[in-house]
Amino acid sequence: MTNEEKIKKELLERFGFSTEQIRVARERRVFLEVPHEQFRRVFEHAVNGMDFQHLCTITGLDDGDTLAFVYHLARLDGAVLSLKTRVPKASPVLRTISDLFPGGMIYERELADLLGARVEGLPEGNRYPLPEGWPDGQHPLRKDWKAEMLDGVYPKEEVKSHG
Amino acid sequence: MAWSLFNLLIFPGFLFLFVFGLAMEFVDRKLYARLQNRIGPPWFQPFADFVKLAAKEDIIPEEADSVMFRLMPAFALASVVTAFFYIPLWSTQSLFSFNGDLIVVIYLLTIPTLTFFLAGWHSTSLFSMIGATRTLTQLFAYEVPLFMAILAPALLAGTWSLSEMTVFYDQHPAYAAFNIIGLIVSLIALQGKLERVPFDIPEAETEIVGGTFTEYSGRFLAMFRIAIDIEAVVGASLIAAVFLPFGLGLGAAWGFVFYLVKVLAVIALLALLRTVLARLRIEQMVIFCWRIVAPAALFQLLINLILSGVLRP
Amino acid sequence: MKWLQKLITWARIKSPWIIHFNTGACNACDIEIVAALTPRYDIERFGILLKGTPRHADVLMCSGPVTRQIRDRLVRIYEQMPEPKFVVAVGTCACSGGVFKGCYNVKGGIDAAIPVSAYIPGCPARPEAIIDGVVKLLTSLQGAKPAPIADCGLQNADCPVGGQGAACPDLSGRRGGCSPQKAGLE
Amino acid sequence: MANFKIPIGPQHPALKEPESFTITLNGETIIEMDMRLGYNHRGIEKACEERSYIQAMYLVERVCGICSHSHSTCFIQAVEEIAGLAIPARAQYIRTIIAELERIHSHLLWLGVAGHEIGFDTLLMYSWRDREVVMDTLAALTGNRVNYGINTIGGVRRDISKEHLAGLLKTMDILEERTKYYIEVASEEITLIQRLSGVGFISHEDTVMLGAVGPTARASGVDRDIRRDDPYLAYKDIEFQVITDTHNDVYGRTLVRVGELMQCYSMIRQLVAKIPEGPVTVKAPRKIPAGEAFSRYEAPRGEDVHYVKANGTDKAERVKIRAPTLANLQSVARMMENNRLADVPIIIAAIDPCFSCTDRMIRINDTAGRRKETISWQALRTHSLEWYRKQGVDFKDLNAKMRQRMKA
Amino acid sequence: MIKPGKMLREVLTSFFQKPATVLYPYVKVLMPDRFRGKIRFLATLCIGCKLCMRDCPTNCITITKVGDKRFQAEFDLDQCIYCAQCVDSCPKKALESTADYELAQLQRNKLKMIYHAEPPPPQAAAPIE
Ligand code: SF4
Ligand code: SF4
Ligand code: SF4
Ligand code: SF4
Ligand code: SF4
Ligand code: SF4
Ligand code: SF4
Ligand code: SF4
Repeated sequence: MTNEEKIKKELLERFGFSTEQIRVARERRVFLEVPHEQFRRVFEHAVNGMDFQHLCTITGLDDGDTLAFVYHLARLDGAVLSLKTRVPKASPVLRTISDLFPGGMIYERELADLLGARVEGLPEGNRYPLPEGWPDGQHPLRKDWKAEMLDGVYPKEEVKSHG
Repeated sequence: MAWSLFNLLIFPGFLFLFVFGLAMEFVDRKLYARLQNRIGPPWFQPFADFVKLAAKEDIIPEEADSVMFRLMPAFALASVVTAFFYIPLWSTQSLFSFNGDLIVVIYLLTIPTLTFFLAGWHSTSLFSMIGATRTLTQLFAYEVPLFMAILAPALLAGTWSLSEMTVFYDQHPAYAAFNIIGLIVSLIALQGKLERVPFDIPEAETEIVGGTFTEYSGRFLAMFRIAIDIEAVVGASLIAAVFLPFGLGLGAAWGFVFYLVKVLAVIALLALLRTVLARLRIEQMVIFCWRIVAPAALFQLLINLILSGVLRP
Repeated sequence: MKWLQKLITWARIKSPWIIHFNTGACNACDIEIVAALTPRYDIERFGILLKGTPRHADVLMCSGPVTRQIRDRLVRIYEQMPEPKFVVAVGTCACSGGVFKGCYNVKGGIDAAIPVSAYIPGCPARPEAIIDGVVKLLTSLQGAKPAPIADCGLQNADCPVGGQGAACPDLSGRRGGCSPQKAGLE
Repeated sequence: MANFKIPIGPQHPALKEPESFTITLNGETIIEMDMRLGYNHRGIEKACEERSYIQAMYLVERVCGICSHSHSTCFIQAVEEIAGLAIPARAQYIRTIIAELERIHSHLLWLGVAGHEIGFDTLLMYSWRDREVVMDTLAALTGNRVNYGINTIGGVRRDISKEHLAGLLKTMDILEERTKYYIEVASEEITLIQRLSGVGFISHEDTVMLGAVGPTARASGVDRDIRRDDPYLAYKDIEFQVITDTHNDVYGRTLVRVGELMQCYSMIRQLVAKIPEGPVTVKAPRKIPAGEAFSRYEAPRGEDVHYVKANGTDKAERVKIRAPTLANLQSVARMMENNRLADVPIIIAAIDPCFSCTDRMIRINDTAGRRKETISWQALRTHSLEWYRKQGVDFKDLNAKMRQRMKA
Repeated sequence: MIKPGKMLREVLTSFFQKPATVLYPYVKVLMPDRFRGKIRFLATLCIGCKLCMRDCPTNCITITKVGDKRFQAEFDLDQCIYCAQCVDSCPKKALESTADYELAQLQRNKLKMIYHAEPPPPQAAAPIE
């Protein structure tokens, strides 16, 4: 049995997912969609039980009515497990994973800035990557956001122009 | 009167020093470039830099102490030029001399460093201030070894006058060989005084921008730069006079040639030093000075003490 | 005092100290600027030194599109530089915003914030192109046309520049009998 | 004793991309570091959604000019995976050759920058002089020194001729000799070693925990390399070693990088020997079918990650880019603690933030901090730290642990 | 052996070597064959399909029809990233890369290149003032 199938099997058996939820895209690439309630449990198991010790990044997606978050976890043998979970766009609340991956903080800040996710339990800190003074409620990676929405709002006071 | 005015202003005074300083800066930069396998600046570069800076707008930062800010470059320049007059160059005679002028020269050479410190401190910019404190820290580290290294030959010669020292060594050239450790120590200390790699810690631009001179621009910066150039020449001349007292009795023309060669050699050595070494950290520099350089200088002092007892009963 | 003015202009042309500022570039232009300082291109030949503080600099070399966040800084650095000062936009991004034009956090080229004296397109601008741009800027400062090639000691066939019909830039400062060797190698 | 804060950036000699660090100092010793990122944020991810794949490819290439091939290849791999394109082997080899050449140029660049940060400009001059050889090769193969533009969806745009391959081998010989010399310098020049060893220490556990990648991680004994673990391009076909080191400091990072250089030369030799004949492109559709792909790539600075989601049009639905430096920056704060101001540039540069080559630091803070301590204190402190370390008590660890405990 | 001045021999040798510096701008530097410089437009070959415009990552080409089968091209050199994608995209080889990289100008408007459709000769290139 290949590695990917082992991963698939373990997840299927342990959490009783349907086969459609798990997709083995190719060698070493497994995609899994998890309901938000179950997410933390699966995530913890993947990290502690299945040895996915490296968080590559977190991708945020705007799917229209929901925001999807994909956590890309990697293992030393090269396998990458992409855990996807969705939250409603109206109340995009996530729980932080920075207790497991302190390095993941920066990716969560990115989600907060670019997609407007509210990450609970994320320690205070500088925002990333948007500049200070960026208007609240403007999240560039949302599909309904247009650059024109910045006009006149940011930057607030223009320095006197030489040009 | 007219003659001494000529001496002061033209030769071997300010104008000569100015030209000579710029020339030596060129030698240093060109050598540095060539050692790094590139072409380097054209010969007039230091002069062009000077003129350009002198003609540029000078900005005095609002927070800075403007009097000190303006005064310091002039101070630095004046002190190094003065020091020069006490050093015998191409004969055993310097322009001015008295017993104890050696001490005065060393003190005069400390003043520029102090002005760098004050200049940095009074710019009240963060980086200048860090640069200023580093300048002072470093001063404490290399100044004592330098003192000891330069006093040792004087001890051997039994005089505190530079001119008399050169007379002594002219008569007993072999004695100069005893001072070799002192020569090395003072070369290292001079490198520190000039704040160049590996001791360019106060100006380390990757850490603290321009260090002490971060806020300086235009005329004042030009003055500082020329002061440093002249300091290099004066320091090299001092080392030449104290440690390499050769060819002084050959008359003015030959003496002058010898003098040029000696100063060039010192400058070239310093350039080589900064090519092959990396910058130290401030505390490494201090440790290096106290653990290695100072004991070496002390050792030299002891040798000369014993020698002077043995050779000049 | 005409000679003094001439001397000062000469000095300015011979000693342009630069400061480099990245306004949001992709680094390629920046490394090409650094490459121009290293032995292969060695712009110290023209008296160019890289300085860390705007107070010491004459030329502000900008690379990259101006992001919204960096714009204030750019203006501030420009203001910190003493007169006379020049701005060189290195790379397509710095000229117009280039490939990033239209990105939401990008304001456009350098001239969206401060006046620019020379534009050097290229993505990234090669070190040669950077030298070319700087030389063009400096020659323009002379006001007059470059010195006539007639007083060069070289003959047609010997002059690497004149032979191609271009004006001699005379940046080496040597007059009469110059040659590629003399132009810097000796 | 008053602590004072020193702002570094957004323009700083050790930073190429503008980022701002605020460093709290006690004397010359760093107490704490605070980061402010995003000055360079241009909004590339959003722009990728608004451009066709071919346009986005050039845009992605310009995420970073130093590892341009990494980003564009990583992106294109994802796109090609979604489209189900089988890339000709020759194209894969060419991409691999360019990738390794890029690594050589990047590591040589880093070596010079590291030299510059510690005031050793001669090293900068020499390594950059030798780097020009690689740049010439890259320019000859691809047409440009940086931002090569060799990739296209479905293969590569330019083939490599026989003469090019022969030239490559010669270049490798020259570079190998030079690199051996640099290894000698790195292991023998005392001022260099003094400035590098013991600086920017980060433990193995912290490295894993903070998710550092690439040479930064490998210098702390984390044996992770995408080229071996998750092979892509032609890395399956060639043999190489993953260089690791256990110095855990800047010196270790230097050794890893020069070690990798030597590996690059042997890899390129193998690639040149094995490169198959054949076409270099397959026809690619303009519209990419719906799907998603996650692509990893070992850039010179570490793991580069792209996630692409396609929706059947000629524009991507979402492109997510995670550059290696972002992963590494988070360990910088840990590395800084208890080092000295003089070490800030080299520590930042040691993760090779690809913003490390140029020289620009701008004073942005006008508030003055007064400090009173004297040299004796400084020397004393250094001395005592040294002394305790010899006695087996390491304050570096202690302080870090204390702070962690306080945070918890 | 750890010692100071490890590079001493190297620097002394290079002192006696020829500098590694190229003499640009006094001596022109030749670009490699594949170099991608300024793009040249061969008006006679263009069929006006505008594939180049579609693929250009910076939208810096404008092809306009000025008459029957006659096209004019406008390039914003200050925006072109010299990727030569347009050259690859053009089905008729009406575009080509040149080795021209010395494009610096003191005014930005001089960076707009217009290749006129008329008169027909291939290098009808002239920057407008
Ligand atoms: S012009 Fe090109 S190379 Fe230069 S910064 Fe912009 S994208 Fe990068
Ligand atoms: S090369 Fe020199 S001498 Fe010849 S024309 Fe130019 S400036 Fe005059
Ligand atoms: S070769 Fe040079 S010097 Fe001779 S005519 Fe031509 S430009 Fe003048
Ligand atoms: S500098 Fe060069 S181009 Fe000018 S005259 Fe001299 S040799 Fe000719
Ligand atoms: S962070 Fe570094 S590696 Fe990443 S894109 Fe920027 S320069 Fe390139
Ligand atoms: S060349 Fe092809 S794509 Fe272009 S206009 Fe003609 S038919 Fe359409
Ligand atoms: S070279 Fe690239 S940027 Fe320039 S016109 Fe062609 S496609 Fe556009
Ligand atoms: S792709 Fe070629 S033929 Fe088509 S419009 Fe452009 S230049 Fe003309």
